[in-house]
Amino acid sequence: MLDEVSLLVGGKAGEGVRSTGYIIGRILNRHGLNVFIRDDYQSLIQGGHNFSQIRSSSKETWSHYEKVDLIAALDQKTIDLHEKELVSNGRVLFDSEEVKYCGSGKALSIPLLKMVEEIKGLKIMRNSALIGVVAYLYGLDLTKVNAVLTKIYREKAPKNLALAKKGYEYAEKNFDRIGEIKRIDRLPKPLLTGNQAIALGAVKAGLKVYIAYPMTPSTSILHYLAGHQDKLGLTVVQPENEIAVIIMALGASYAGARSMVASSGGGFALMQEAISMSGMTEVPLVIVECQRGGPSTGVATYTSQADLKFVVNAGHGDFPKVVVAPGDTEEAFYKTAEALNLAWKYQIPVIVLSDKHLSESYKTTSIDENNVSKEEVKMANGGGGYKRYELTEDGISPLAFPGTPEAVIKVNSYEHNPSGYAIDEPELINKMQEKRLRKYAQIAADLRSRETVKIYGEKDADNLIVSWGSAKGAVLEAMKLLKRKFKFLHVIYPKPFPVWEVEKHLDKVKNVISVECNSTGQFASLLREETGFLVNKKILKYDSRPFDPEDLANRIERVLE
Amino acid sequence: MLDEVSLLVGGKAGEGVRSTGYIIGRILNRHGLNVFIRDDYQSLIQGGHNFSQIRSSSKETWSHYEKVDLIAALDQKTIDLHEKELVSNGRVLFDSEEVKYCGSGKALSIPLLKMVEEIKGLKIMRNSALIGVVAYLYGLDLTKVNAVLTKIYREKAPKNLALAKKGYEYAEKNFDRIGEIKRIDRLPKPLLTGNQAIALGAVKAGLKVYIAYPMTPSTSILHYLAGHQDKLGLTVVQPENEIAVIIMALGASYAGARSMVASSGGGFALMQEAISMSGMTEVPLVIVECQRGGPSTGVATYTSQADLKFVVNAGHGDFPKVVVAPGDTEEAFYKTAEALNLAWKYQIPVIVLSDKHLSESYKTTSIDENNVSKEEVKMANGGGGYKRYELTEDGISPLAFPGTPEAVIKVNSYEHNPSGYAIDEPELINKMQEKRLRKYAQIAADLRSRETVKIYGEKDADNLIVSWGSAKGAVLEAMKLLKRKFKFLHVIYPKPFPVWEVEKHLDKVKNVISVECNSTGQFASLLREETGFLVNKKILKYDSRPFDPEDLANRIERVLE
Amino acid sequence: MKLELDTPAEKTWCRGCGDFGILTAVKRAIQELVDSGETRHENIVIASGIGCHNKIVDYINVNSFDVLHGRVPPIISGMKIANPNLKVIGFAGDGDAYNEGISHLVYSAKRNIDITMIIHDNEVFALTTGQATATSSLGFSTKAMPKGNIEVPLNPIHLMLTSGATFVARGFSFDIKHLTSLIKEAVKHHGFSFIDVLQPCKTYHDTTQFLRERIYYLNEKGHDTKDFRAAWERADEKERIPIGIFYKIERKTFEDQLLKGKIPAYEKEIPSINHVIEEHI
Amino acid sequence: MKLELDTPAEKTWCRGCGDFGILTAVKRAIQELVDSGETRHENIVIASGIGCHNKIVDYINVNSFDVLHGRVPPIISGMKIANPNLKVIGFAGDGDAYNEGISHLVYSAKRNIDITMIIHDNEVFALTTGQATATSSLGFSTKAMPKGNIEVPLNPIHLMLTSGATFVARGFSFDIKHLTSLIKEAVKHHGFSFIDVLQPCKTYHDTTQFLRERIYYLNEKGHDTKDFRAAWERADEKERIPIGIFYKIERKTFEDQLLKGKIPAYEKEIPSINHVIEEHI
Ligand SMILES: Cc1ncc(C[n+]2csc(CCOP(=O)(O)OP(=O)(O)O)c2C)c(N)n1
Ligand SMILES: Cc1ncc(C[n+]2csc(CCOP(=O)(O)OP(=O)(O)O)c2C)c(N)n1
Ligand code: SF4
Ligand code: SF4
Ligand SMILES: [Mg+2]
Ligand SMILES: [Mg+2]
Repeated sequence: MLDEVSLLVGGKAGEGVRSTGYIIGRILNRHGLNVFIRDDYQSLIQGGHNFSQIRSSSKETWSHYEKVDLIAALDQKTIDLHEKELVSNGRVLFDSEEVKYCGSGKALSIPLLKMVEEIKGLKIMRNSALIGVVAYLYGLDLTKVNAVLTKIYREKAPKNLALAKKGYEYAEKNFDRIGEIKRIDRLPKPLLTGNQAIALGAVKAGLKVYIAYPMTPSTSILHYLAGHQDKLGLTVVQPENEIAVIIMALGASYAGARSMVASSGGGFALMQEAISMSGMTEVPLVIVECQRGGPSTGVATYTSQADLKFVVNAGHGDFPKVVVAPGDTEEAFYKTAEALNLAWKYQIPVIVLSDKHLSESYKTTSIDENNVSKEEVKMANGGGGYKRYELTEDGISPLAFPGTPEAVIKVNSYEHNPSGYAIDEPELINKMQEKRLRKYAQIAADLRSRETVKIYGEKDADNLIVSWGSAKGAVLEAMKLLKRKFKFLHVIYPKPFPVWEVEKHLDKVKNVISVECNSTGQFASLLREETGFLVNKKILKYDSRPFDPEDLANRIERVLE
Repeated sequence: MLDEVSLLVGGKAGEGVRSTGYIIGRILNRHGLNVFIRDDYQSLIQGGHNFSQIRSSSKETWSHYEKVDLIAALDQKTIDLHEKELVSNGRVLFDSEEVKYCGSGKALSIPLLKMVEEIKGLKIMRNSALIGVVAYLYGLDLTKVNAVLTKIYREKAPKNLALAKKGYEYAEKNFDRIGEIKRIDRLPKPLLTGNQAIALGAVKAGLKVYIAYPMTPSTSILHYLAGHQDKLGLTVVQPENEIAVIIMALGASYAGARSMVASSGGGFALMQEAISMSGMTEVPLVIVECQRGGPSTGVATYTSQADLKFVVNAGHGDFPKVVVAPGDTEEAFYKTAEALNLAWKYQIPVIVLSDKHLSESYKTTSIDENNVSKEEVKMANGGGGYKRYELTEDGISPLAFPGTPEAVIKVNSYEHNPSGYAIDEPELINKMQEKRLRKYAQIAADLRSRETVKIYGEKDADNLIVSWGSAKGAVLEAMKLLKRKFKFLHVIYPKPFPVWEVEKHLDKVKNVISVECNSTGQFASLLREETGFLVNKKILKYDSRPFDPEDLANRIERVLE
Repeated sequence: MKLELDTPAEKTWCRGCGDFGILTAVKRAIQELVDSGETRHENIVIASGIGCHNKIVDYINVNSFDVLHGRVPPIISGMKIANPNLKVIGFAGDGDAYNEGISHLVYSAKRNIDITMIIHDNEVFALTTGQATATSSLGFSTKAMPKGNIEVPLNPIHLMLTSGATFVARGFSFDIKHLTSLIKEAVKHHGFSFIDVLQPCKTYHDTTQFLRERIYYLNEKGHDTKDFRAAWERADEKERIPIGIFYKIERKTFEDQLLKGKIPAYEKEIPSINHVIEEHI
Repeated sequence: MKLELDTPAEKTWCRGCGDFGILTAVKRAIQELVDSGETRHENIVIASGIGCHNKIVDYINVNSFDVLHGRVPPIISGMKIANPNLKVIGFAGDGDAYNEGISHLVYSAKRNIDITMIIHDNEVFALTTGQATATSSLGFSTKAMPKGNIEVPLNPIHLMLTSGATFVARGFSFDIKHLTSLIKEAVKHHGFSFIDVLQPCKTYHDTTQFLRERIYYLNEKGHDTKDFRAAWERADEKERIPIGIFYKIERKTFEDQLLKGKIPAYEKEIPSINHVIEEHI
């Protein structure tokens, strides 16, 4: 019985690598197992080298592993590049007609193309035969393979089913099983990417208008929401550029529809002026920022956590904003919903900070739509004498939307009086500035009853790991590999920074180790800004790849030496 | 003998208030005195209420004072609004035909309009008569008045001279002098705004191309450099928007001309994507950010220091940048020159952070053009085999410009190899990221030999004031008024933060008081981020007005109680 | 019913500024549009960019959004998408609309989204004390270009015709009666409507006299507003300056096609996502 | 002399992509321009936006700047202003030039700055896996708009004519000979030159066959390239698709007027500021 499996599917862009990996993941998921898939691809459409790293286990799968027990190679490059990642008794599965292998692993050569020819299929269909082989190797049920293929290929399913069967039978005849994965008895959970979870979370908090301009790795939110717009009651718009995106969204918010936008660093950079305006005008908005390798155009299809301080300090001037950085798909769902609720409750911009690794990796995810709701906001009752920026004790002025009889809703990017007219007078400026900033206290109080950090590991460990965002997955996996005891503090809200939670963990330990994917230790620097605490043991990764749990475990060991 | 004078000229926009204030300042300056002028005006072209606060002394004048000994009122509003600022035995000078005054101050009523009629002048010329009166009141030389008016009005001077004389003589006949200002015997220094000093400093470090889109309070750099383009050997361009501005400037830098751009918070916000690109492509640029009241459109013609953290964290991703925030006109000159030199030496974006108060206030300034130079940069020798991003020990790759025979200069916003071709490979990404970040160490080392902070006051004082940017002026004046002893640490470089200088001052004192013009204490927060030090005594001002020294002194007293 | 359209805000435009004329015309048009039942007071939203023109939002007692420099078209487009029942009218300067925000203007026309854009075209960045804009003429000298503007001016009518605008007009800020009727027509037009208002800036570019001498009414002369080429050519005229509707056609609007009758701002129900989650199992 | 224009960078375009044709044409044009003495190898700078098209800068061994999405016109304009001796050629996608960066394109034309813009117009955002751009046709269905595009496509030739471009052409990426000569003409043109290259995207919008069947040579048919209206009308054609030069006139360039012979990049002298400081005393 296998406790867990880790495999890699590789080939050229355009050869269906990603969907093959995804289908294998779905099949594993259908067996009640947990699955994590990381896709690695370049900024090109055909050629290059793509691969999917799939990990599955009966236990929670927080991350891919670089080490794999099976490589399924659609091309030679896959073997050349990844052989080093094979475990000692690992296997290499490949199309006998296109690839050669004579390394130390066990070679599983299969005539995939011939199988395709036999049924007069297209070359791309060989992936289904390969899937059949993989299913056999891990002792998976062919009926579940068929179910997934049918769901995905619909009218094109029959040929793919036939090929899966061929692959399965060929493997049965020629190979030994790698082993059978230990199954668990439970209904399968959805296998979601972070971006899908973000999209669905937003919907459950009342999203009605989604506006975006394509930019990797945020584009899949656009595709997903556009593809589901009818089912989810949404209006989706793709305007001329990112500035139009965010301004249109603010127009929609002003007019009474909950709206959201997304981009990556470069597009988010173009939205700065409008974010400051959202703060000043108190028109709510959720902005999703999916980080990629940077700076600038950077490494467009790879990951990074290097926009943290840019995002936390987004927009000129002082105004309240919130930044939430989910660490996994589940949090992506719940925290995006929370982001919308906070934005509308406090009439502020809220940024959901993700990255390629979270946004595009798949993970078996627990989602209960009943656990989220569109929370109440302070609405004006009746329109007469309405003042958009009424001075209130909590800083929150009742909302009203155009169309409300007798209410005249005047919103102003210039400093304004409670009615929304432009002003220059120092006393009023003070009042309005203070009114807006009073909302911070409300938000902080509100957040105290929400989950702003998560604690994992041993409560009384001497060593504390601090991290944020998608680095969480590798940290949790690394902890399984480490002999020493660790406590792990995962901060979900970079802003307002939950000092009330964080500070109580910092001085009780001997070592504090920060883990993040950037080259300057931005989270460690934020931690110091907010708590004064200086992290000396920083583990940084900035090659645009996420952490591998084993490598991370080694680095953690090393910093403690 | 008067040690110093403080007066206010007020009237409607369009009535020449600012130039009257400026001319009075120039006349005082011509007497060898120091002068500081703050202009207060709104975002409108005619009407409203403008005023200039002029302070002059034989000693250094670091700031205007709210309290004045003379109000020169061109309209009634000036008196109504400012009477409260008059010292106990102050005087109020006004046009007898337009204004009434019967307050506690001494009323000096003058028939300005009648004087204008007598010489068949334009109404706006009455300001010259008023200037004549002011000259008499402070015992200034009419010849110097005439010299200034002649220089400014050229062919229009005669009528203005006549009016100045009328005013002077009328005053001589009807009023007592307020007193005679103590003169000093030295050649007059230039009376410059921060923006003029920025412009001139840039020129002395080799500025050849200036590109900008108008935005208060940065526009005067554009006007000044455009007005002097021939004298200063400059090319000045005003493109379609701020994004074009910064990208064009980067194109000019790439092609071999030192370039600079400027804007205020909103326009600077639009430049974020390009700033990150400057970091990635290593194409140098100086960006001047003149802060104004914010957030968003904010309080367009007033001041603030609330963009600090936005600027320090400008641009997505990790890349080296420098932020320098001059505290007065003299520093504006020298530090802007330094900014250009740093940008080109290290091939990075350098931001000069100013604000309305520094950019538009006039101050008698010591400038010696021989103290600045265009510093040497590492240029490639010969073109063959040129690699734009050659990996070097110090992280600086030799520069070359297009047009160099045999050199092929490839610049890339995507991550790249040493030759400038796009790459995705993790090892190379690491190398390039590290190469760029190595420049930080060089910059920090370089800055150790430059002035990154200034220390004022008593070396061994128990109380330390920390501040930055234009707040410096009020702090220095306030220190004169305070009985306790203070040491004052003025930080000129927000990034890289000069911890090596700052840290040695922090723990030797009993109290640390921060002073800045924003509502969240951004500098105090930066200080904590960089040093871990928590400032408990923050003095913040966020009504978009700069500090008044007396008020600040009171507040300093109060926080120490 | 006489609407209360005045506000407590003090008017800070220069004496003689063309913006006053636009303000009067807009208020009259709003009154008449409400009177005629075309819309209701609470369903009108105006927006402005940044510049002298932007003060207009403070002077009219209706819903308003004073947005960023250049961003008027997207802000009102967003409103229209969220709630197509709103009548949204944008005011922008020439600098605002043709310099900083030209991309949005072009795209709004291309989309034929049912918004109205009224441009206070004084051929100058006025509020920033007079620099050349897209429409400034060659040689126009300013503090930022003391040697005079070296760019040929943009022809806004041509730009809008090219971009696909379905209602393209020109007004004159001192012909209030005519402008009022243009604004009414523009707002009633189902699709993207655009009025370039020739607006003398007393302080930085006083064209009052120049314009008064040259202006004539395009639509009195038998101009066919469906004729693209005629519209183009009329917009080329320089000796005499036509005001009125250059072009007006019907084309499907963006929001009709996008929303198909839906009103996002009114949709309060939160859909279950279970059927979508099913797809991921 | 045969220039070494190839580079070590591996080509990662899809098989059959129109970008290959553009690459070949550009390299040939560069060779011929250098051969003819029009410019020198080291004085050529190419730049690109972000998209599939942008890889072209990696495939040609000349000075290059891979700038941000949409920002090709200002980056090469800045170069031209700093050093008018450079021949600057910009490559941009349709998404790049007509969506994100349309403002810059319009202004470069308006200014008549002597730069060349070559648009890889595949009517799709290709690199981001296929969304509708400005030039996508009505109904074009994508993952971001599964119900099809609801915006009428922009006509780039019309846009450039309206904006004041002095050289407006259309090429076809698979007619390399013709495209080479267009590029040469464009680069030689003293002023803003623009070529919209019809570029089939094999993967997301394969128009190869469609175009091959419809294309004809505009300039073989006696088209007067000085005739604005003829250019406009030819650009309206849809049944058959003309390629060639639509419009070409002479007009003073921006940099000639701005620089008057000066070359900022070569000016090494630092002026004394004492005479300016004098003004402030
Ligand atoms: C992003 C940005 N850039 C620049 C400015 C500065 N600014 C304010 S008003 C203005 C000019 C407005 O000109 P126009 O739109 O023609 O309006 P007018 O003042 O002539 O009515 C500018 C450039 C700004 N507010 N925001
Ligand atoms: C500011 C910004 N927004 C979005 C993107 C994402 N992006 C990269 S390529 C691309 C589309 C390019 O389309 P096009 O210019 O037509 O080029 P093609 O790929 O078709 O050659 C986009 C939107 C980006 N890089 N920068
Ligand atoms: S400056 Fe010009 S546009 Fe502005 S208010 Fe005065 S006259 Fe009107
Ligand atoms: S996706 Fe289209 S444009 Fe991009 S390389 Fe492939 S064929 Fe060419
Ligand atoms: Mg204007
Ligand atoms: Mg394209």
